[in-house]
Amino acid sequence: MSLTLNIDPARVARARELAGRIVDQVQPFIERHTTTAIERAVVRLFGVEGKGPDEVPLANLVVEALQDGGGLARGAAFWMANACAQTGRTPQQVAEAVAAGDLDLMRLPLLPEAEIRAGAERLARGAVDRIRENRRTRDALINRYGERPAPWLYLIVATGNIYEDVVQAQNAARQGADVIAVIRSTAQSLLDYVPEGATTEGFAGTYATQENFRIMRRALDEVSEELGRYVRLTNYASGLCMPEIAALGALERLDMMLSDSMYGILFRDINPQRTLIDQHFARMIQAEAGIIINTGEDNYLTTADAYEAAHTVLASQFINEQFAHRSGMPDGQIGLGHAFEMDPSLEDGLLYEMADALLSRVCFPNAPLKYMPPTRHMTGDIFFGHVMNALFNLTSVATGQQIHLVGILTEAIHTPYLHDRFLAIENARYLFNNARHFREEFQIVPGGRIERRANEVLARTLGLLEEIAARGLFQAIADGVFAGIRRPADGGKGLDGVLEKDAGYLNPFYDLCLKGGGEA
Amino acid sequence: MSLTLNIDPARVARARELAGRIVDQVQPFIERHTTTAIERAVVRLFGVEGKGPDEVPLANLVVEALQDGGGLARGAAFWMANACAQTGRTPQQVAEAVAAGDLDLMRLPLLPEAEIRAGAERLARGAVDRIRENRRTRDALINRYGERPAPWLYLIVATGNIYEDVVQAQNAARQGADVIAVIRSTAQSLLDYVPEGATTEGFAGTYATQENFRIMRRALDEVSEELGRYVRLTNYASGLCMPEIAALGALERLDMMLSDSMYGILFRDINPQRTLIDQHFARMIQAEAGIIINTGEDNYLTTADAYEAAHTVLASQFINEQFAHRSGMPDGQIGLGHAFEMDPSLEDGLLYEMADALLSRVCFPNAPLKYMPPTRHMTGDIFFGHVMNALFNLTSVATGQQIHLVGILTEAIHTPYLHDRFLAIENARYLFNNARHFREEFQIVPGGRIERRANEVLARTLGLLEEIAARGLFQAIADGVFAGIRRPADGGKGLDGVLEKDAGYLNPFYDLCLKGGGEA
Amino acid sequence: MSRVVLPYGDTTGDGAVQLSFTLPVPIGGAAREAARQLCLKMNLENPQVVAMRDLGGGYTFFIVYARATRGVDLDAIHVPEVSAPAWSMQEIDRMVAEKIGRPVRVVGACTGTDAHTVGLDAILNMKGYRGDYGLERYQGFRVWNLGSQVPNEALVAKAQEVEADAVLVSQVVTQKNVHLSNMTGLVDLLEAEGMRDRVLLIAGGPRITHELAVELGFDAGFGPGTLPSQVAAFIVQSLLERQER
Amino acid sequence: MSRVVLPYGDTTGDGAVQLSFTLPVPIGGAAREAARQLCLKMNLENPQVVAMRDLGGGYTFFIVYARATRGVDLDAIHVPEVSAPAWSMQEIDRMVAEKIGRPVRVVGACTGTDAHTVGLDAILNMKGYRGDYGLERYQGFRVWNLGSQVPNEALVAKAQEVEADAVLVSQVVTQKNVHLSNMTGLVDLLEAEGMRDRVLLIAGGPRITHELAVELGFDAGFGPGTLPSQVAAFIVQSLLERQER
Ligand code: B12
Ligand code: B12
Ligand SMILES: Cc1ncc(COP(=O)(O)O)c(C=O)c1O
Ligand SMILES: Cc1ncc(COP(=O)(O)O)c(C=O)c1O
Repeated sequence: MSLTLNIDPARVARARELAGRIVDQVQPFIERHTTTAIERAVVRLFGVEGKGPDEVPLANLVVEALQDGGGLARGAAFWMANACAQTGRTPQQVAEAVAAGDLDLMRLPLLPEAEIRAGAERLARGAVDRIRENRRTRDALINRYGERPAPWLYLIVATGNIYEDVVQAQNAARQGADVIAVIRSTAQSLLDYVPEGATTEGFAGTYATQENFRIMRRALDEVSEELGRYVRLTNYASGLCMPEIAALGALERLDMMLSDSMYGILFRDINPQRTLIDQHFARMIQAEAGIIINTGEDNYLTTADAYEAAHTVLASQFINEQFAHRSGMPDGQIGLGHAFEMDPSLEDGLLYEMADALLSRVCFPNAPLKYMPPTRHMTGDIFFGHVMNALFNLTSVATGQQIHLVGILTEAIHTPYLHDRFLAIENARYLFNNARHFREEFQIVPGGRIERRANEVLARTLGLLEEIAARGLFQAIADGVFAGIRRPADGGKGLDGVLEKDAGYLNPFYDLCLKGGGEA
Repeated sequence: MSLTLNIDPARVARARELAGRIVDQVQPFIERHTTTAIERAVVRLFGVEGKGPDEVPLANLVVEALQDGGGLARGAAFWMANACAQTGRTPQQVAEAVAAGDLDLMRLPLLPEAEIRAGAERLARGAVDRIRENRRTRDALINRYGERPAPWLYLIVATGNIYEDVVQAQNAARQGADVIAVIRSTAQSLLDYVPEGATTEGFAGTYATQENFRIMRRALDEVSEELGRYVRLTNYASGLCMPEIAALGALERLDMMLSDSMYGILFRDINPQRTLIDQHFARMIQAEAGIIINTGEDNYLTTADAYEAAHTVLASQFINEQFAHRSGMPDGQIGLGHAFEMDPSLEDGLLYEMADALLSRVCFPNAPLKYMPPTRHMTGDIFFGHVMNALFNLTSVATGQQIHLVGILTEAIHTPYLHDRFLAIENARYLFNNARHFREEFQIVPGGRIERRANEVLARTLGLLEEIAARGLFQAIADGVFAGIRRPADGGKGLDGVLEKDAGYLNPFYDLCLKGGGEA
Repeated sequence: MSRVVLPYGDTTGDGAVQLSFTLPVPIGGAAREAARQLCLKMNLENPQVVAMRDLGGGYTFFIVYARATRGVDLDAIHVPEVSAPAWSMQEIDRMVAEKIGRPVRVVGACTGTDAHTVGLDAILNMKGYRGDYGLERYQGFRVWNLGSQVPNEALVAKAQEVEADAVLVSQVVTQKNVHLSNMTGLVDLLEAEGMRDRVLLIAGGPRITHELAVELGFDAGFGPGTLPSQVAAFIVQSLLERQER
Repeated sequence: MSRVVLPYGDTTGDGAVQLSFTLPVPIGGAAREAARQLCLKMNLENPQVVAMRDLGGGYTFFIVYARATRGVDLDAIHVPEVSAPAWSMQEIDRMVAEKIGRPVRVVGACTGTDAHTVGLDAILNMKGYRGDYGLERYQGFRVWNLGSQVPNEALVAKAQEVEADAVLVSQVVTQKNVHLSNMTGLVDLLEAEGMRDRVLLIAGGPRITHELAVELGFDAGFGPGTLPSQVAAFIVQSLLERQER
């Protein structure tokens, strides 16, 4: 038996149904469109890597050329497949030729459509095979070492230099980390390209690049072997390059990715249409790769009040789940985010945190929930902060969370120092072990504060979902329903990268991944 | 409703019955004897204060004179009452004359016994009146300010200098302390006299003296007024002077006292006979004064393993309760001690701590339990220690403890600095508030780890009590049943202060306090 | 005169200080000694290594208690402090109505790549902070809150457009001192545009002190815990002073 | 050669140090500046007061992060370390039987008013410490554990009486440096009795280091985490060395 809430399943079902309706309202719009980022992702999946003149990545050069030439609405796959077939070159060679100005994709004669389609599918299958191979490698390693017990200790590194990151990450793993997140350089989500190569200079984080992914994956595989347990790697996909970074993560065997349009819309002012279209493709690739996505609902509570706004988190989780399902993602990969962010001066705050955490658990029984530590109410008082983190750790193990972002006592001061991480892990491990079977030993008093709180949050969630279903998601976002931030559907960054698909649009990945193209 | 354990009341009753039997076996021995410390207490209660030649307290000089003269077995009250009546002087003047060598109490002619008894009773009544007046003052102040909610925050000060102690104590009160304990100078329990006057030099604590009690009482009354809440004062009575210090505490309105023979026997090697006799008188005075006593079972767990030895704590609590009852003390004043001392690396340690704490709660529903923080497993790692204290704080509020000795992160390093106390109080207040109604919101799963643990500890307690009842308490102590420390009945310090009462022994306090002499 | 103070543990003058740090030295006696010597180089006396933890990879974490020996002379300390009168919203609004005669115009932004709007919003949004209303709620203020990630150029353009009386900048991210370059960049730009004297320039954020802000060429800086009314009072007071000149 | 190291936060050489302390100064801007200046006097750079808490009564608590500037030269560090071979109980017992030919006699006590017996018991009692058996369990040792609060005189008398090879002293309470006077007092007494050269004198406790013990005239000192077998090995090794001389 384990700690649970007495919640009417019919109300949970109703919430899910409403979220489904909300997503179905925008899904046709999403599927009618593509974006520059999706097309670049296709190019990258075809194996294109590296930079052209002026440090611009080849993927960008190819897609810009198509966009300028007005051909992008047919899909980059269409032109690339044609070019490869016509020239007998690899996609990489084709891209390099485009970059050098030696080749104009749209000037080449076109093969019959069926041949182009077949060629594109062959190229795509190569990528999908590599992605599936990564997945098998991961499964084999986890099989060999054994899976880690939940909650998984998720630790961040953020030195800005991939090589320092490796030192910090390997040491964090030795200290007990189950998951390493490499924090990205500030505002990378605003870049409309993915930098190339190994990087050593970033602000408050390290650029997400294919080479950096590779370096860190290798380092973690090494330390996994040393420790005899599989250390997971995660990075951020959200932002203007979500599909591209998702593709790189799939190619380089990342295990998890922060991947959520809502985060980009609200906190980075990315255009809502753009990023929702991007997200559909990104999650599809992640689904294929067995990558667990992490959503960003926790961030709402850094801006809005955690006690008041809990229902916005839950509503958003329901919506995010539906979006993920539309990308073919199973529950086991949907790491919905939530957070321990109530004001520490709140009477019975611990009980309410438990109520909220249990409620997410009950509503999404098969999702590997991602639980975020106190950040907003952390101050420079590292002693007090360390105790807040202890209660967070307790709540996590007591309510059965899966992915546990380890709270760090210096949260309000700097990105973690080596020993900050050590102290934080020690705190979490102490609680997880010292309260290991809390879940099995306690029951919640029926009709008490915890149950009442959970039911109230669920009621407000239902109300909110009804409202969004009535207004439409784009309007709700424009009205500031989430985190109190208003984002109109035609505002923000990246709208210029959205385009309606042509009738002859070609993107073989949709067929391979979504339509029965799953694991053979 | 509140968190509780499913424990068979018959087994608890059985434990109590066994403890009663154990105590009844030694009680006649106790009542047949008196000690130099008890007689000095009588002298002090009669109002004698101050020092004679060679810095020796007047109380000691008087009692030594009687002991040397062979008259102590009749009781100091007998000689003092006779002398006062014969000379028309106050007890203070009589004592001063004895000290000066001007008066030999045993050379004075004796009044008829009835007159002496009446005179002694008059003197004693003066003391009892003052003690009762103190009690009324305390009640009135608490009434005025309102009682503090449990758990009470109990904080120590330990500068060695009473005037620095005042600064620390008042600041601790301002920071939230409900109870201030002035730690005694190391090994004062081994002194066979109570020092006099205000003191400014002590090792790791400040001497317990009547004047220091007064100074601190005044300081706390002051800050109580400033804060609008009654701040309790506590000090240590245990040791060779237990009855004397108890008397001084009663006279100077201390609110609590650490007062436990078992502590002195085990940790200070004080002779078991001596201190059990002393304790009977001391607790009687404390009962009269409305002073809550604190017992020292927590200390067992600093030496023996807390998981293994929990039953020795519980057994000792049952015995200590019976001893207190024999001194006329009601449950509401019996602050039985226990502690949160399990190895932090123990899986499910938090659950076992909760089990033990609840078990004490269930066995002694009306006792103001005193709960001690982790000390033994505290190290110089103040960050980890601060988290251990958080779990202790949680357990305390979750299991309804009354007197909460606030754990300090620097426990393994030094007696607390000003800010150590601040951080510790903040930790405790956070937990108490943030988990305020934990008790009402959770139930324990029947038949689970917590319940099984509690039942097992109770079973072992019953076994141990059976064994002690069979062997006798003195033998059990000699055999090292408690904390693994062996103390033979005729070993240790202070046996030379024990003497059998004469048939004509006079000590009016027994009558006034124990035999229906309660509050008029 | 001089009033020299030392840290206080439990006895006046005891100098008690706690430190923690990591050294790139494998755990052991030499590591302990290295930690001790490091403290001696900080002019600390009697350093006691109370904890030593192995971080792996040849790094060791230390917790040390020691005694500071060199005190600070309080009389030699002169900190520039923001002189914001303790006026209420009502008082401020009345003062603006009576003495300025038009609403005060303020433009605020999180500049550079900083996306931490919570602090700026605490000052500007209706709702305010800890029960103290934000500037939008004042009758005497008109507020343009540009939000996050605003380039200095865009901020200056907006200030010019609305003829702002005050420009409010929030800077939360301080890594690699990015806030310093953002802030001095803004001052340079305002000067280049010849606007520096026409606007009050105010910064805020968790690592901003008045002293730092003034040093970088701002008129004032506000740190953690700032209430909107303090900022409003400072602005109105400064404008009134300028009027009088 | 010299290998100078600085504290490490997240970049080699960053010098990152955390401090906390209380100043007898009321909370405010001047207090913050006083805290900063105090850190400058410790040769720290860029001190950042990240927390400032009011303790009442005119005291303020600070948490500061700063950069140490003066590194420590690892090559200049020479710590005397106890050279205790890593022998097992069996090996030690065999060695005593073969090379000493009689049980080693040790007397142990917590001296002065120290009543903290747990540490000494960890070394002497059968049970031992962390799975390592105590000296009583060894065939090659005879142990007299005098327990707590033993005056130096009583300890010396016992050592004389049983012709002890080694005297073991535990000191846990260090307030007002009471351990130092207890320890030097014992050395003086042993010397006065002409016994100092005939016994191995060993100290232990949470604040005891080998260096300190040697400085005070002991043969060895053992700190936190000591295992009984280390002490046994040290004793036997030292006795064998003495035999050889
Ligand atoms: C909430 C938060 C976020 C939210 C922001 C949401 C939002 N809408 O603002 C999100 C999740 C988006 C976020 C993202 C990031 N964050 Co952030 N975040 C925080 C957090 C948890 C709280 C900040 C906060 O809201 N404080 C509450 C407000 C009220 O306090 P305040 O800002 O100090 O404001 C007060 C005063 O300073 C003053 N004030 C502030 N501004 C102004 C302006 C004026 C004119 C005036 C007069 C006064 C004033 O008045 C306010 C009220 O009193 C802090 C950690 C912490 N606990 O401090 C990290 C923190 C600030 N973030 C940090 C980082 C590194 C990031 C990222 C860059 C991480 C990454 N690499 O991805 C990203 C990117 C964001 C970016 N580029 O700016 C670091 C900064 C490190 C440093 N010192 O440089 C911190 C300290 C966390 C850490 N330890 O790493 N973050
Ligand atoms: C348990 C304990 C007690 C128990 C002792 C029970 C007992 N039978 O020993 C009781 C409750 C009686 C007690 C009382 C007091 N205590 Co006390 N106590 C502690 C506590 C919690 C744990 C100490 C311990 O057992 N550690 C575990 C052992 C295994 O570790 P260890 O001693 O370091 O031993 C290891 C090594 O050092 C070494 N070692 C130790 N001795 C020896 C000897 C030799 C020869 C060798 C080779 C090795 C060796 O080997 C051991 C195994 O590795 C500490 C706080 C803490 N967490 O450290 C306070 C502490 C030691 N106590 C303290 C104080 C002040 C007192 C009192 C004086 C308080 C008072 N004024 O009333 C009293 C009086 C006692 C006295 N006069 O000595 C202070 C000392 C402050 C200081 N630095 O001076 C401490 C630090 C708590 C505090 N913060 O105030 N205490
Ligand atoms: C879902 C999600 N994506 C991305 C990010 C970070 O993105 P950025 O690079 O914009 O800081 C976060 C930060 O918390 C997040 O929660
Ligand atoms: C019941 C009791 N009495 C007395 C003391 C302290 O006495 P001493 O002065 O001997 O250190 C303690 C210490 O914990 C105690 O628990």
